[in-house]
Amino acid sequence: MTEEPRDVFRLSRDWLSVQEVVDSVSSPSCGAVSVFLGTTREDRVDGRKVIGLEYEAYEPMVQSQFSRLCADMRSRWPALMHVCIHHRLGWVKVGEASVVMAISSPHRHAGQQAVQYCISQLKASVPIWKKEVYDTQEASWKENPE
Amino acid sequence: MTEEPRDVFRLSRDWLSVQEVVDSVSSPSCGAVSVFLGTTREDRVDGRKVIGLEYEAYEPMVQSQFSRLCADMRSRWPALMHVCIHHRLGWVKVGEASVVMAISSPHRHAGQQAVQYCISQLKASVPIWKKEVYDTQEASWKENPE
Amino acid sequence: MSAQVTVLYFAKSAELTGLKEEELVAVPTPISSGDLWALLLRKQPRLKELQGHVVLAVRQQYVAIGDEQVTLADGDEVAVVPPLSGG
Amino acid sequence: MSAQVTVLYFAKSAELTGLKEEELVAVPTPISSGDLWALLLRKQPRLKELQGHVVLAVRQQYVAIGDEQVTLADGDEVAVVPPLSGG
Repeated sequence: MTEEPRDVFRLSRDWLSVQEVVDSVSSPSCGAVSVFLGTTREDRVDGRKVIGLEYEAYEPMVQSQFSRLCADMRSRWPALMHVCIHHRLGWVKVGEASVVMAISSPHRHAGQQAVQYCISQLKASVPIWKKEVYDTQEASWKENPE
Repeated sequence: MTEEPRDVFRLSRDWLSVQEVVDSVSSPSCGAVSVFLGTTREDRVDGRKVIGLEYEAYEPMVQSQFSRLCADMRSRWPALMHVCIHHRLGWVKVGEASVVMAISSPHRHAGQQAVQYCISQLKASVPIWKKEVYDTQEASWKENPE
Repeated sequence: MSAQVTVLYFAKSAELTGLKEEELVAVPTPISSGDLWALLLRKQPRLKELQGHVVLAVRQQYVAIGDEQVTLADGDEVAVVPPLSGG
Repeated sequence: MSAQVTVLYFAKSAELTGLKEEELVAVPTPISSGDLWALLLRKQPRLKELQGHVVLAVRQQYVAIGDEQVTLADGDEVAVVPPLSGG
């Protein structure tokens, strides 16, 4: 009756459902689900208005980097149960979520710490890129600060 | 065009929708939504199986304590935009969420720290009680460790 | 001086008293929170089971049971607050 | 020894080359990642714009551009990895 921990990373061209991500980590042995959503702010850059983002990924390597990241997190927080990330690809309008992640854990501290670590590491090590697209039709590739 | 920060605490006798809580904190100026769900674990206590929880609250004081907590959080993390908590009342089956909270912030660190603080402070200071109900028809009032 | 207050019982305290609330007439004021608790215990002796594990809330402000003086007015709410277990 | 590898371009590097991928025949192996990058630059001079802001991924493992020796086999994937911006 032991539950196998699951690590799921899905790249999606559609709107992300936080309910779906949360449901996919639910576990009868867990009292806590820690969640993070990253969305696009309405922003002006040099007088141009950001209207959306265009994402691309090195898809097979996203999966292998995510597996490494999960192994790393599970060694730091052995109590983690399930990890699920849905990340957008292609065009994402301002205001929509580009990433939703959820981690279930028996108690909340491990999951909360792991979610913070997970989003930092995702930005630093998972091969995904976005360019900001402006109302002037211009666009520029972004770079994560971390 | 400045957005007014919103603090919302809702006590609900129905199933909690994480989507609804997340949507209610969405803000065009925020790139991050940090979320926490607390659920009931399947548990055995002295050989009895927990089948659910029964919640009650001092409802008007829940609102006043929540307002104090939000004022406290906003002084610690001035960047926080919206705070929303939905908490169950009455009967909650094992596996269902008893609390869902979400906080939006321009950048993720403030929101993630605030969510951790918020759930700790909620448990310590908001007048809500639960009793565990067992398959033997017995029940016992719980006490938060913090 | 005295006041008529509404006492609210929650969780274990509601179970012990069999009541959600009751009116207390002629509660002396000001009164220490310890004396107020003693007065509640005389009215509801089964509350003794909560001794040492309870606080009061007067007009929705927590008050530890002890020397702190509270001033009551007619219609004030005094809640018996067993250990919290929300979340 | 030499190998035929598939070079993948992403983000800015795909824009600069106008390509998503191309085949490179007769790449010497083993080769330092710096020499591999130099070889890519000869093939796609516009990549120079990324100089100092790029790493490679060989068989889905990041390799900084420098002295590290990589061994290539026919069919291996080599990706040009501009600064990441996921999340």
